[in-house]
Amino acid sequence: MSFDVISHSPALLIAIPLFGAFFTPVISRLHAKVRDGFVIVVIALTEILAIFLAQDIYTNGIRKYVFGASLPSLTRPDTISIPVRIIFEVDGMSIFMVLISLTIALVAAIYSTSFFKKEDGLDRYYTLLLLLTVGMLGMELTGDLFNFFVFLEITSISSTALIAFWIDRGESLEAALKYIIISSLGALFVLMAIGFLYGQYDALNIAALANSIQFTFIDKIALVLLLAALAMKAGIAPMHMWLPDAYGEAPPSVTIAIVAATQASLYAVLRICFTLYGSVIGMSTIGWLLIGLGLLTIFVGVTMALIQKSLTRTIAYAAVGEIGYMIIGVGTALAASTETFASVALKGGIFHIFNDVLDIGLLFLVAGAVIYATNERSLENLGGLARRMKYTTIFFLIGLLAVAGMPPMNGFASKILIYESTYQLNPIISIIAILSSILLLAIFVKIFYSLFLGPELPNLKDVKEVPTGMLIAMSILAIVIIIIGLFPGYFMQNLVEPAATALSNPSNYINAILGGA
Amino acid sequence: MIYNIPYIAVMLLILVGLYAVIAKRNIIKIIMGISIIESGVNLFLVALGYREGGLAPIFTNLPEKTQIPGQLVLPVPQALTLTSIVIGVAVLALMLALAVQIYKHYKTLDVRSVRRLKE
Amino acid sequence: MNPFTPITTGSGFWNPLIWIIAFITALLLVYAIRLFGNKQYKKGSSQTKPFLSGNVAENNEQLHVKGVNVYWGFTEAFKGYYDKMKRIHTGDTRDYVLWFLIVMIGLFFIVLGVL
Amino acid sequence: MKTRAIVSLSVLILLGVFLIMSILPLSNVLRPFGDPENSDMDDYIISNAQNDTGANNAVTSVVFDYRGFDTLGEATVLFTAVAGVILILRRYAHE
Amino acid sequence: MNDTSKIIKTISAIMFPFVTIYGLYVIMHGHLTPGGGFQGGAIVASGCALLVVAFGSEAIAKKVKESDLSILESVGALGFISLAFIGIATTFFYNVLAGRSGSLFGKIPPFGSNPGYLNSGGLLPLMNFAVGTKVIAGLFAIVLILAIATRKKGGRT
Repeated sequence: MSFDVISHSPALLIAIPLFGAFFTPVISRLHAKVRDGFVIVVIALTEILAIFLAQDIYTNGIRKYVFGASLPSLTRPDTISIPVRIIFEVDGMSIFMVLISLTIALVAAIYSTSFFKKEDGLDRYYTLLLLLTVGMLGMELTGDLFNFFVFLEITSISSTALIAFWIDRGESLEAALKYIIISSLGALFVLMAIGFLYGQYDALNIAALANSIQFTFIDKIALVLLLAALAMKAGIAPMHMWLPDAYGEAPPSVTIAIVAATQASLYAVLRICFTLYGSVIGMSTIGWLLIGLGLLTIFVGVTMALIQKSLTRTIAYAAVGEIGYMIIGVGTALAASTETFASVALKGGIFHIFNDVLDIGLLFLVAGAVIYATNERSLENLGGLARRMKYTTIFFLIGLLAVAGMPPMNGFASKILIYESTYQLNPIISIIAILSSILLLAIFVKIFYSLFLGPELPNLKDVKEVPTGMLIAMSILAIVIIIIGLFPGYFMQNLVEPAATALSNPSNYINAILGGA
Repeated sequence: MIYNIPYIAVMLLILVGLYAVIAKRNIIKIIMGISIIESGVNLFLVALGYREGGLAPIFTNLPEKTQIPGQLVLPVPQALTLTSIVIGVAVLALMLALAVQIYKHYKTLDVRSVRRLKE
Repeated sequence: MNPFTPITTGSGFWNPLIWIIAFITALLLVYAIRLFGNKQYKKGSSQTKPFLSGNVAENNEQLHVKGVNVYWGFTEAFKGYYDKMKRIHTGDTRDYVLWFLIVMIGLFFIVLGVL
Repeated sequence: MKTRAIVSLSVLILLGVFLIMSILPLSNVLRPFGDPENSDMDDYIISNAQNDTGANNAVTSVVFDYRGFDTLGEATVLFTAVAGVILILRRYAHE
Repeated sequence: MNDTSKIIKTISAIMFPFVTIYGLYVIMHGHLTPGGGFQGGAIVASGCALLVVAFGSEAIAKKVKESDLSILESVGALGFISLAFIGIATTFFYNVLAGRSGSLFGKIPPFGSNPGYLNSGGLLPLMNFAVGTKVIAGLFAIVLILAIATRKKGGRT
């Protein structure tokens, strides 16, 4: 019988990395190089598949996949109006996030192959890296609430184990314990909210719930539980405190994967606000709430980044600040649901997800290169590295400009959308955002000066440039950053606008499931 | 009111677990609090699916003339609970392993002294 | 489509290529202006040495300002704010959970009250 | 540490109020314990499980057939946990 | 760890086969009676934990290697996902055997109450076995490693 890959690709997107993860302990028996190549090949295959699926979605619209039905598109039996089986529903937003996650996972795998010199437990490391990728993809692809919870747990467990990879450092273990405690608590509240919704509507499918939701008391409580837990996992102030610990203490190759996982929880927040509760009147209050939290996040993150003594913690706090920009973009889109600039704000927020992952990821990779070369992460005794590590310096410069939102880097393209749209909503918001962005630039100029410029310090006489694999990984991110910065309109039209349209009208999402069976 | 005792028990379990997480100082007790919360959530899920005087949805040697599906409890919450129990076991194992390693490094399990990461 | 399509924001547009052209022209202008300067620069003379208000120059390692101290004045100016933030950021796991619950209760009040 | 005790106590009390309020029928919300107000999906599963999957145990047919993908994720969670425990305690694992 | 008494060792050595048999029964009848792969696997793993408690982690760790356990777990997981892949021609997780494959778990039981037929359920009994293998190996590995890591003497820090 004819077996076309595209119609099965949503399942294969999960199944291929899962196969890889289950195979990795067996393959590691052979040789280390074989294992590394295997992991990279698996992730690359998944990415190619995701690109094909993206093309199909941009032309044919939402693609859904029903597990265990007699047809991939048979969402529900004829005798019942609610879907019974688990459904993957892939629209523009999901595939956008999937492409981000896979790119970051690929970069992380390439970086890891040359980042770790002689560590034991590397086979477990690659297994968990693949499992983390699986968790992110599942969170972004699924159209079923409980299935989302399962993948959320996969993501948090694998991230915890990866954060604690350097078991010789007590700090890594401490950060991992904090992360697992807070995230499992949040996941339990998510499960409780799912129980509330299930008890009321006897459905677990997001589209079915969004169709039949009436915003009763129970729905409000479920909304609060979901929003609080997922916002905590997205690292929104004042629940951001786990984030610098986790980002700062994990191996940098892991950190960029965890950055992508954080964006996956942010995607869940968007999905909740726009799709699950999209048909509810009065979400503008939630919009203003998100704006307030976003401003607080930006302010706290940027100001705390100024007084850090460790390189990775500084970048982590900058990442906290960057999350706030997306939040205020999304909040503006919710608060001004009918105005014209709402769509601009939404586009800016979604576009900034991509840019933030790229910029912060590049900075963390550079930090990893510095740690690799000097075995030193405190800003106290680092300096004058530009003499020895030329390429790393260039990459750091690119990431610096991109994070601070300097033209013509990609960060500017998304930040200007957020600035202008929030200015039309309320000038104060955009002014605070711009000032924080300037402060961010100041912080990274400081790091650049103290890290790479200046005389070379006596304890860093024998620093060498990092091996090629790490340079390749960093250059991939840098090239993507520059390309997006130079041609932002192209990416805007091809990637971001389908995502924004998919979010802004949830009726398509619902009709795809409940319309025709 | 009186027939909602199970739900009230669920909420009290969750509160007890939260108290253990917030107020206790021993890491092991915090982990115990988290698993108490988790059992409370599982109880909530199971209680959602109960039918008055219902039987287990298993047809093997089911007593005759039970009307189907009227007299069988809902199967989906039980499946969800099974899944979340296994997930809880996994999280518990990971947290305990972390506690073991932290004790090896910090020589204590007091959460107030496991605070090298501040600011 | 052509990849050079600008982003249309709410009240304008952004096209990096125009920005780059303007940037390059500005650079050329600056270079042209620089050419007008008079050439009295002597290599090796005391013009090239750093002038530290008459003091003798230490060796460079001590002159390098470490990253921790670069914004010393700024942090000193906002000392009150930073002390408060440091007090909030206790590395205590239970405080993380407490902040999470506090935010959840605030959401409860807002959502149940307003919506 | 006095303030901490006060804050945590009030947080617990407020959260308890909200949670208890969320399940009491006096706020006309959740159905009373024991009669699901709305059980289409489960009724469908109960009446069609034998035909679709051929299993007598409706719960097993939900776990492995209707929501089998959840079970795959669950097995993945266990796999992840074992890998994580072996990674974290790797000094002792290789004895 | 100081040795446990002879009674404990003898009784647990006697109990272990029964616990294992019971767990395998629960796994095998997962599609007919309460239970299934996870529950039965947990029962067997608790039997193994009983052995660990009785004989000490060193004695068990001499006989069972953690790497073998993880390989066994990988085998179980791969079996599960491969069983899910069998139906990929129609859909992932499609139950191909139910009602089609005659004597091999293909029997469709009559609607309503029935004594229960072992060869019904399609792919479900096989999935139960795969998951049971995986759970036995996984939980036993977790228990064994935690026991080795937390023992008094010999635990290298």
